[in-house]
Amino acid sequence: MNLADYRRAAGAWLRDNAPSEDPPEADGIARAKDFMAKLYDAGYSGITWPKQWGGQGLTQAEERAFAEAARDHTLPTYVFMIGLGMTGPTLVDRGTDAQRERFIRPLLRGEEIWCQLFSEPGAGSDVASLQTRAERDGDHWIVNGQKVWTSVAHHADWGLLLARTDVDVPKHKGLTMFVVDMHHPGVTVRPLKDMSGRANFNEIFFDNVTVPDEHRVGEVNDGWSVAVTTLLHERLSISAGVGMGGQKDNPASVEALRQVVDTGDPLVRDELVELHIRTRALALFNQRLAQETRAGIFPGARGSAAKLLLAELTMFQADLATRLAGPEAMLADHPLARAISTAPGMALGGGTNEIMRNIVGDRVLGLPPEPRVDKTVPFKDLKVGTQA
Amino acid sequence: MNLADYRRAAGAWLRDNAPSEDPPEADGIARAKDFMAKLYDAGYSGITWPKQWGGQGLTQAEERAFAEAARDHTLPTYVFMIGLGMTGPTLVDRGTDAQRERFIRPLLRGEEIWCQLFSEPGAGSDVASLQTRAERDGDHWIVNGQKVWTSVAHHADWGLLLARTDVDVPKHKGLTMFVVDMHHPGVTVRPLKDMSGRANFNEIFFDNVTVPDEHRVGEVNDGWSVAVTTLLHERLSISAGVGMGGQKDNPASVEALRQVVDTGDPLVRDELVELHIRTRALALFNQRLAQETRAGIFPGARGSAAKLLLAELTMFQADLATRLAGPEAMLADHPLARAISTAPGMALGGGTNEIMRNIVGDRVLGLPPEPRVDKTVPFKDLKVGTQA
Amino acid sequence: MKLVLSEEQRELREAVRGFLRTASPLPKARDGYDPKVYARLNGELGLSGLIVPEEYGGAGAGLSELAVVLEETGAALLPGPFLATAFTALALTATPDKELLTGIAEGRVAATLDQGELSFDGSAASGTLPRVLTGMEADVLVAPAPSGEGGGKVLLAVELAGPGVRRTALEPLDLTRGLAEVVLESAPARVLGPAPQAGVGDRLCVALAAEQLGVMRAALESIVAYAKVRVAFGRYIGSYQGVKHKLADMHGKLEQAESIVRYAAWAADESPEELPEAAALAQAYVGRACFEVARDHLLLHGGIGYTWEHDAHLFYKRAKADEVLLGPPRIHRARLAQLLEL
Amino acid sequence: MKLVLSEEQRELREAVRGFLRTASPLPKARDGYDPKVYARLNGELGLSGLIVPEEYGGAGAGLSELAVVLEETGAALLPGPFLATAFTALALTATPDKELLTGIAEGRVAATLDQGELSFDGSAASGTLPRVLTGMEADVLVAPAPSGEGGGKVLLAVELAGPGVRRTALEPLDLTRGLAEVVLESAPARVLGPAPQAGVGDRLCVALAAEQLGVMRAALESIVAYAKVRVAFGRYIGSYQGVKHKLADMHGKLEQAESIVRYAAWAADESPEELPEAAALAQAYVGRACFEVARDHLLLHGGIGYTWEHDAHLFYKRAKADEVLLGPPRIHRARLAQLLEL
Repeated sequence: MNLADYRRAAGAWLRDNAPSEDPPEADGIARAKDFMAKLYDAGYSGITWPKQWGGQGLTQAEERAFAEAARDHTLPTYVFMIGLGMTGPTLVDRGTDAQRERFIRPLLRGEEIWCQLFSEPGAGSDVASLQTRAERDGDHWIVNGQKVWTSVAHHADWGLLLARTDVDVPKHKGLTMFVVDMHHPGVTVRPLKDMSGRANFNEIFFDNVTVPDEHRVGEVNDGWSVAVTTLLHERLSISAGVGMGGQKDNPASVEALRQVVDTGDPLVRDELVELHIRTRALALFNQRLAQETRAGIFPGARGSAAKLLLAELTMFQADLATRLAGPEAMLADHPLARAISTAPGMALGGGTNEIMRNIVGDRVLGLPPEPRVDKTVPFKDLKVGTQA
Repeated sequence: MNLADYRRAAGAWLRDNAPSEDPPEADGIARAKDFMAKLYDAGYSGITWPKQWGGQGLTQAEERAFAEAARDHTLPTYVFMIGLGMTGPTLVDRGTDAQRERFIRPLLRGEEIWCQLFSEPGAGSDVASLQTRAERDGDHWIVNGQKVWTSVAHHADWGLLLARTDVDVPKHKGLTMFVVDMHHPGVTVRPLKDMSGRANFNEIFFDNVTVPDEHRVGEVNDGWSVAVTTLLHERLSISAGVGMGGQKDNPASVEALRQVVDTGDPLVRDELVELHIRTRALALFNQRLAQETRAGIFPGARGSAAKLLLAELTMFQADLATRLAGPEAMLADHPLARAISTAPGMALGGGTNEIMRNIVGDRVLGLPPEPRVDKTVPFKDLKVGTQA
Repeated sequence: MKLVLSEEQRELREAVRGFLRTASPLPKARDGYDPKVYARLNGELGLSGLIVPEEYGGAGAGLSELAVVLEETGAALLPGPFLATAFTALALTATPDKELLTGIAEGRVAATLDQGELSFDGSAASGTLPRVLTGMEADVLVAPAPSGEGGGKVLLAVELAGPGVRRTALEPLDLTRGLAEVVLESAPARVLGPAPQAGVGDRLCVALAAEQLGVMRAALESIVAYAKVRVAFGRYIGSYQGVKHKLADMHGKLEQAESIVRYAAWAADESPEELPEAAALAQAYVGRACFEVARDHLLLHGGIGYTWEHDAHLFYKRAKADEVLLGPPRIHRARLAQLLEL
Repeated sequence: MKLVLSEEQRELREAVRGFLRTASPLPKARDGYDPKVYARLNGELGLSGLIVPEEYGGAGAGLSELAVVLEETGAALLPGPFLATAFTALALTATPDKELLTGIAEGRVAATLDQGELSFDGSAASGTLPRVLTGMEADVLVAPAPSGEGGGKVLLAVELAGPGVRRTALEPLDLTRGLAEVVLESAPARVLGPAPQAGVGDRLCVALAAEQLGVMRAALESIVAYAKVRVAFGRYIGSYQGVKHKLADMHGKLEQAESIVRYAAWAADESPEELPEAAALAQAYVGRACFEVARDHLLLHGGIGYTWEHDAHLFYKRAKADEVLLGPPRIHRARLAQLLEL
């Protein structure tokens, strides 16, 4: 089947099968699982994943064709994103055959939901300084500690867990990766409200949670290299998504604001012009990155520049919009009050603006690295987290 | 004499003696020297300096009273500023009695002009990494090397020179301070044009220049502590001067711009409002620092915040003004073209914006220092200047 | 011009700061208005009467002193009707009313001032005010109404607990200060006097700027403290120039904001002809600077600053709510353009 | 929409870049216009004819190709009449003139376009044009004059070496590109045709933005290279976040500027209805970004960047001169407001 036919077929399938509207929250998960099963059975889940483990074994070209067809629909795949974008690809790359056999197909069919367990209260940008311990006990490991910023954990069946297995070596060298059963006794998931008042992520507590050694991913103390694989997949899926949402439903977009502000005032008009300029500049940059990707030029760390710019634009426009709106924005349920309450999220999820600038400086511009004080010290002697 | 009388007397003397206009460049130095001699003989040069060495032995109060009276005049004291503000106070603090006896009175009387010889092409912000060598030869030192950014050096009789006397110790520990005769054979002064095309400073080359050991200031290899004294005086005289000049003769001030731009355009008006806001904000901050100083609250490193803000304001307003002016600003002799050509000078003289931010962060906010890689390495093994 | 606090003003600041540190720490500010704290503020410290003239039982202090207090209540994000009552007292300096001023001075009456115009039939007022500052907490509402004679306006006082008043608590962006919709249907109202022509709006601008100065100072202190204890990649984050230079820039904004607030408060007390420009400058500069500092203080906290549990969003939201409290910020810039005769 | 260079466009870029690297390195750019370099540019690379239609001996390429070339001449700060001649050729796409276009295509004629209006008596033109781009270097001036009929305008061509022309070299802010005052007193002039109504101004905006893209790219490359070799306090300055984060922000501006230039050039060639907005966007964004990058590149060089000998001020001044070349930058923002029907 040629690409155009593939796209047409995908479009037709989606027209027949994609849900016409968001399901009510209550039975969202069940319906999302139903849809994923249909998607899988139709051959559109795991398009580029190896056939052997349940994928379709096709190329990026088919995946892109499907993504283009899917752009006209809102697919209920949110809870599967961590599995499909990060933990699944990590298992394909680094898991054992037994692990692939056990986990990939249920993941692609939406039977099992995944979360990722890396960040901790004391280890955000600096993930490798994490403190959750996994101690060997025969053919099992005993996990104790706390993770945070975990999306969809309250629905998750499995989690990809990075834990410390040796404190006597430098921080990157004493980590190991595991698959942990989220239904295991001792795993506590606590929703964590963000500053807008919504519970968009979770804290996870591990209290003597047992993990069989066969659920270890990669070698003991080689977890950092596995994590780098996961983070690479994370960055790819973020940078692919950057700018995707666009300004359509944004109450702080030029289009939305022009309906509600006084454009008879030249100063207000000029503020909207400034917002238009910045919005167009970033949208065109994202389109150029997408065109380059299609032409085989891989954006790499330049995606971090786009993510940084999106974080700045998101804040700039919510701030500008609330100033234009004036006192009305003082009410929590005003759309622009919600916009200003969620605007920092774009900067704080997926790496702070400072981390993005480091990445652009180091990897795009090739600037010399910051001198590192944390790469040679045994972890137990290293300063981490928050301390005087 | 009480302070009001002192001020009145100073005002009267200045009305009778201050030159009514700038002298022509050609005989500027001679006339400046004449004026300094009169100023000294009238008791208004070195007001707070010790009586023993030729000063008046009075307090900051009298100095301030004189400065206030002098505000109505433009005194031709520019070429003496380095001597009066930096090198003279350093000799008072750290020189030998013989040095004070020899140098202070002629400096205060304007008979001898001073320059300061610290910065080098490879050592700007990081002065202590300088490479000019002084090697001992009996009771003399032989100086070889190059200095740069030296104001008034082409008129100077004496220079305060910081040179390296030991390369086997860390960089701050192998420096010594000297007084060098600027008329000595082997001293070459080459004017250095700034980006506006004016020769406002010089490069100085030392080719086997002899300095007698009695012209050493402070102990051998203790030059850094002497330099810190000089730099402290420099910072004080800069921060005292910050905001002093004001916006009176600035072609990019709100007052000047409102005469030449189209204030019928609301967007232009709003640009002028923005400039007014920033100008007033900084002017009031400077006035508050001055009031605090009068009340005995020493501004310390907060002066660096004022200097940083002035550098940013200077650039902001020249940039804004040229945008408002449009194509006229493309001609070099347009006042705003000159403003944009000199605007970077405020950021680059007396410490870059980055250095100012470090000072504010470290000394005002008490933030932890950057890890230093240059404090323990012997100078000869240290990376300095420009290299791959 | 006086830009440095006097000895007495410094003592006032220490007293208020010390009181709020124990009486209203941040975790408590989240829980909203505590009438007991408010009563002590007015009782022990006599703050509600600070700017009430002595003839009405107040301390007769100036806006310079009020600014010192508002900076501290701002830094503490103190919930409750203090700012609204101070706004009302400022309005009453032009339209003095013995009953109300005495009640405010004695701490018996919490008031709120609204710019929304009511209708008035000579004894009762009607109208809908959509966002009354601390409208649930205040006892008395002061708002303008047409005087019925020659197009002038009067100031009315309405007992909010009285008949004909329907109040609905609104969910505010700023958790630490309430808003209410107030609907009056023939609510008994009393004429206080002619509505002030000018100057009151300027005083509100200065008072609010003082609160904003406190908000930005506390936000900066919070992130500076965090930058000294939070470690990433083996170093305190405050040692990274990426953080340090931002904090230095925030400090520069704070220095300038404080200078402007001192100047504008001095102008209100001592140099009325400078007040309009100083007041517009105060809102135009300080309002913006306060939000920028609060925004960057939140962002520099990293992920923890995005959580509901952390206090960073309290400062951020107060800063944003304050920025728009007296209208879209561009009105202050437009006023400056007009005053500068540009 | 095409935002990525084609194979042919990349080859064109490499050819121009390679040529300029040896023929017009920066130390040479300081010395001003070199007719030999200009002749080779037109001869060996055929650049003056790039956008001239094939029927007049040109290559008939589009603005997308011209943008590729202007980015390189901008990066090299190439002195001389290349941009002015390209502006003229763009104007002549709407008012084609065989003699002039052929001369430009063959590299025989350097031209300059001015918006200042001349008076015209049917055979000779008079008037004073205060700032003509490369007015000393150009052979032919093209400028509008009233047509005498119905208030329309015509485009005139005047031989600048001919009678009735007085040219005075001016000292430009931007050392690398000349300006001249041109005074015409009954200088023989030829009518090229009606002055173009629309679209030409937009094309000039896009062409200039392409040059600005080159200026900002070269400025960023220069400071990035310096940050990798300059040491302060024992470390390369590029390792300090204070420098690194600024450079990262500058890179973001460059990426966005390039995207806008590609888009606007594509719109000029392929989607005329998008051109007006794209052209105004190009000047509004790229003009500003170019100066900001050139400014920060100069400041980050430290003291050395403030000297006459260093090249930093050449980029800084070109960026500023380019920013105002087509008028005060606010006109582009005003145009956007109008086009967006705000």
